[in-house]
Amino acid sequence: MSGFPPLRRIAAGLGAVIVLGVAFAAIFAPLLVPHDPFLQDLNQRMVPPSWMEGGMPAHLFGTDQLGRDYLSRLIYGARISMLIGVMTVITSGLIGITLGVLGGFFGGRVDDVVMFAITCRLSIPLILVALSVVSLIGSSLTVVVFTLGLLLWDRFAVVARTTTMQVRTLDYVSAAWAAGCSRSYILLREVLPNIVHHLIVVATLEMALAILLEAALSFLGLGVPPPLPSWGLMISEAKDYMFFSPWVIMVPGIALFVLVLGINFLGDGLRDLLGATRDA
Amino acid sequence: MTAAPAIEARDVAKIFRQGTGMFSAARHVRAVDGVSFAVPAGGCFGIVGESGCGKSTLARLILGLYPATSGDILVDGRRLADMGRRERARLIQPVFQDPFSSLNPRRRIRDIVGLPLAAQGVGGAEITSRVAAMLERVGLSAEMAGRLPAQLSGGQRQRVAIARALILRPRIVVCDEPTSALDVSVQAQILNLLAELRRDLGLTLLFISHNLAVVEHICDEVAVMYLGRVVEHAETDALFRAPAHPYTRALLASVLTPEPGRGIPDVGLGDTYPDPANIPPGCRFHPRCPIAVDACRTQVPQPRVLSGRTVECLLA
Amino acid sequence: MVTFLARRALLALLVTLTVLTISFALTRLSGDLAVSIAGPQATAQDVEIIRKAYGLDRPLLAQFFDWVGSAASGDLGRSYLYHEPAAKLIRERLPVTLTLGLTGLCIALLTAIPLGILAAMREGSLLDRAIMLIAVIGQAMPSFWLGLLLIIWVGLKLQLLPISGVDTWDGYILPGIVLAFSAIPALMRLTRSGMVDALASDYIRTARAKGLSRASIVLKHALRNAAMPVVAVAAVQLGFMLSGSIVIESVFSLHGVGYLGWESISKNDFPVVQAVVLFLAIVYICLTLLADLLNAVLDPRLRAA
Amino acid sequence: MSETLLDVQGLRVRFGGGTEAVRGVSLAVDRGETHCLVGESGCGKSVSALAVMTLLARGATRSAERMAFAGTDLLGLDERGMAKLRGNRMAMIFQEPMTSLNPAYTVGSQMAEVMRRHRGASRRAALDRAAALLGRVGITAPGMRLAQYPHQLSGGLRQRVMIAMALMCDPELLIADEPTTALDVTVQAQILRLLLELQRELGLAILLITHDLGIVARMAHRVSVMYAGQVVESAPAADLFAAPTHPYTRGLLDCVPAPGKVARGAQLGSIPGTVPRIPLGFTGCAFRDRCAQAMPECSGDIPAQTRIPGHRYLCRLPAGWPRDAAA
Repeated sequence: MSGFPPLRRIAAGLGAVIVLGVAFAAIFAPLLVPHDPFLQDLNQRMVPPSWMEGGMPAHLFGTDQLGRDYLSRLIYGARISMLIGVMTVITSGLIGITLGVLGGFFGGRVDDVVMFAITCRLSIPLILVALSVVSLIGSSLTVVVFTLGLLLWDRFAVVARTTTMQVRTLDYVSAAWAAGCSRSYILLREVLPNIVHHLIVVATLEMALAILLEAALSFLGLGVPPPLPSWGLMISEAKDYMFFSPWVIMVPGIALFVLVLGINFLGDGLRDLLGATRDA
Repeated sequence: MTAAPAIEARDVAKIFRQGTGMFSAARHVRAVDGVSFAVPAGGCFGIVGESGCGKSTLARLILGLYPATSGDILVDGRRLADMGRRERARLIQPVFQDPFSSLNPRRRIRDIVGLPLAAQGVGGAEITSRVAAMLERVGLSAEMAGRLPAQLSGGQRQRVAIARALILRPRIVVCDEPTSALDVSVQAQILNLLAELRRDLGLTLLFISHNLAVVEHICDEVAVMYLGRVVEHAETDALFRAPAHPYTRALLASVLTPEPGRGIPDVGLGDTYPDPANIPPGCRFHPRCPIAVDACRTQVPQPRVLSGRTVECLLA
Repeated sequence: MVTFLARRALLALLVTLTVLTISFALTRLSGDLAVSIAGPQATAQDVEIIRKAYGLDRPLLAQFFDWVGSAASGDLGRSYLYHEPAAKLIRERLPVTLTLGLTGLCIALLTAIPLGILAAMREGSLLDRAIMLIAVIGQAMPSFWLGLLLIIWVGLKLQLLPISGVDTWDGYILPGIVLAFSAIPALMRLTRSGMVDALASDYIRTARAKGLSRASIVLKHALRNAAMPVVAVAAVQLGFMLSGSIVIESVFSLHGVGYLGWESISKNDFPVVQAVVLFLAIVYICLTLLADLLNAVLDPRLRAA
Repeated sequence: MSETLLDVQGLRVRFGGGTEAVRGVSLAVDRGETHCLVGESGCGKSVSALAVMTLLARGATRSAERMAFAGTDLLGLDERGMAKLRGNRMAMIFQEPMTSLNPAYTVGSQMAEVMRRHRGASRRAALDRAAALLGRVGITAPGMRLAQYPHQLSGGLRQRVMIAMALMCDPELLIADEPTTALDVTVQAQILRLLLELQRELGLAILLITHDLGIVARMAHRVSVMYAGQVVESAPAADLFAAPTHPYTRGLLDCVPAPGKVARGAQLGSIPGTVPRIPLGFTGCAFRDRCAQAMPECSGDIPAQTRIPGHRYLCRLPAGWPRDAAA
């Protein structure tokens, strides 16, 4: 093997830097923000970013239609995106991996049920159902997290199921049965460690998807409720002004794009590093 | 001969339902179809046959990896099905064919070889010392213990698999094609090691292979399987000297010894191939048999004892 | 083959029933539906009247079986808002969504498959990496944001294409591109990995050993085998596109089925929400069935089952 | 001596990352003879064959002092020129009959396309020829088989189809890369017997690659034994088995359990250790770490010696070194 192609290594490193940077901003948001992200200043509405004409040094990325500092809102928005991403992956990972591993490991009727659950889940129109749930229960961060978590487990389940099925038939698992190991020992120590690298890659994909979906829900007005500064909501609130000041949608849009790109780069890097396959 | 045989199979059958589940058609595959034999303690029993004859399924049945559909497997006169997993593990251990898939790629050699001990609840320090001793016994240096399987060659991996099989000091080792994935030079090393260990530890070996030359070299008794049944069973010398079943004869004729100028023999089988999902009526070998008569198409041959051997053929 | 189809159809029916149950349960999540419908200004009497009028005072199970029964006969309920059958509303909006979805799929396939083949043939080259970079970027692009950007730059600044309204065919181009963008990465990666696997396979070596031309090796022998997973995923992607059109339709103010769903959700028009969910689920189920059929045509091994 | 059909001198194949899989292999195949290339996995025998056919995977580079087929210089041919020869005058069959046929097309269409490509034959004529050849390789009901897909055939039948397909354009040379390794022993015997018959009938030259010395003994006119990318011994089959000279060849022959040769339970001869990885710039004998006869000089240049005309080996030892010394 000629080692890892350098270009991909750079991309993976870049991805790691982006994700860690956003995570840092999310954790230490209160210490980093120059202004209160919720403080309205109606005298200073729609101030453009400081490098543009009419910009102010105090507001690096300008202010929004209510005069709130855009950079501060962006940093607090990172909290929401990261929180959504991480929590959704944990919830959906727990559901999907449990179902997939059980179906793949036990086969037979158990697997039939798991396959049926996956098929049903895939048949449900994702965004529409998420929107309905949020609209019916009432929009809050918790509701969005759990709605996405309860909907996005399908890929975890599919990948966990197929990889478990492959590993289950290998001779080292047979040897462990013959060695007198218990079922749970075999599942946890022989099977799971040999599929976990595939699942880590799925986790990055799902994290990116969850972040994009939250943004889309918030954009449609049924995600995170205002005045919380979700990036999707920022784009939605700003879109009436975008024809005259395009930067109002550029700033949060680029933030969203760069974060998701970073996660994808990181995922591709992990895939190469861990030797997982892409399409499962 | 008052002691019970080390392993005894009584009319063992295994039927797989392929494509079970509610959304696809089921198909019944009779992988093992009424097999009986007994292996005395300390013996080496060979099972030969071609792909699809059920020999690997039989190995897995004897290891307790599958439940038998019918029939009994007895170890030391006790039913395998009545034993707990720990007790079974102390009596029987496997060596599988593919040294690449038979070792967990994410665990160190120490943990792989020590796994049967850990499953018995043996403590860490004792595992370490017993693993080290066992690695040495199979011809590996103690420093191998810290390595991962990927750092070992095929022959070394198979030695690790043998060490794992022997660490509990089992009475019986089931070897399922233990050398067919190896090069000939390494195959000879492993066969020599198995023969030596068998002698020193008084093991009973069940040796499954498609390679007749290997079986002839290592086994005392041989059973020939065809489509899930034992069609001929005899002591090795008798079987190789005068095979009685036409299938055994074809198998023996197919062995290509390195003797130049002998040419390739005509084994006399046609171009039909056995399919365990579709077993022919009558004698299951008749579509390929060079000497089949009309009766073979309808009449199922019963096992017959003939001069120290058991044969299932109407014409034998 | 016949039993295979029958079993698939049975599965589809079971899935439909489950989705039916879920979409019914969904609308009862909020607690009192009558209160939601009546709105905040309504008095207790109003709510009571509404409850009677819509049959919400009957046991839940009875309501459910009523709904399933009428759904089975094609009656998906009446809109509270438009006072028209939900099925009629969907039928009216369907052409918009269908045109959009098919435009998106065509753009996606015409981009993804050639690029995927090209990347596979030059595996590891700079071209391959550039193409895969497009896939990663496409995956990271929030579709509503891309839509807004295209509206600003292509629609407004360059004035090349109309930005909203469906009067003419070119009104579908921008939303079609945005929709395609969401499907291109998956299709492209799949085409590439399928082609890479196929090109490395033993039968391609056989084809080369037979002295066949390069075109025949790539297009006849490799593509045919690489196409099977792509077909399956293309159908699934079309399903996702139809339900994903909700975002794009709202960005481009296209009054399709997705827009109808969004409108009904924000205005508590539950029969329509139920109907749209069910409709999209059935479309998806039909598409996967179709993909299975297509794959059986492409892969002789599946025909025997 | 009959005419040399394939003549390869000093063939080298290098993979990216600096490993050399084939290190100066020379071999010649005469018209109508079977030349067996024998060795253990990783010795470079398959790579040599693929290099001759110009079928190496991307990332492999090939060089040779000379490579000629029936007087045509193969080194000078471009891909298009090579494609004209492949499947036409030189054909190849592979180890894995299960995966070597395209699962998406019928047997008939895959066979016919060879003749349509090289001879411009009509579909009808190509299918007729395919049916005739299927009959020739011992397949009953060839007409039915033509319309079947590969997954409907067993391994043995598929390998017969592969052979028939290789014969579509009456090739002069057939390269068979472990053609029976994936098959059952009875089927192996049938396939090898078929190859012998076809050779006698059609005057085919066969380059047969195998790891099985039994097959070599029964099939070969001439044998080349490969180890770590080199031909360490090459001789007429009878002479090689009568007087194996390279320590590796002798060790290999001792390893093979043959009924009646070694007493049951007695030790088989074996070669210690495993095949080494050969780094670039390696000199000396690659077998020296496993060889009981190794001397310090074995790390220097190794002379190619001749035992009798036509029997060459790559070792310092004299031709008649005593066998018992190995113990």
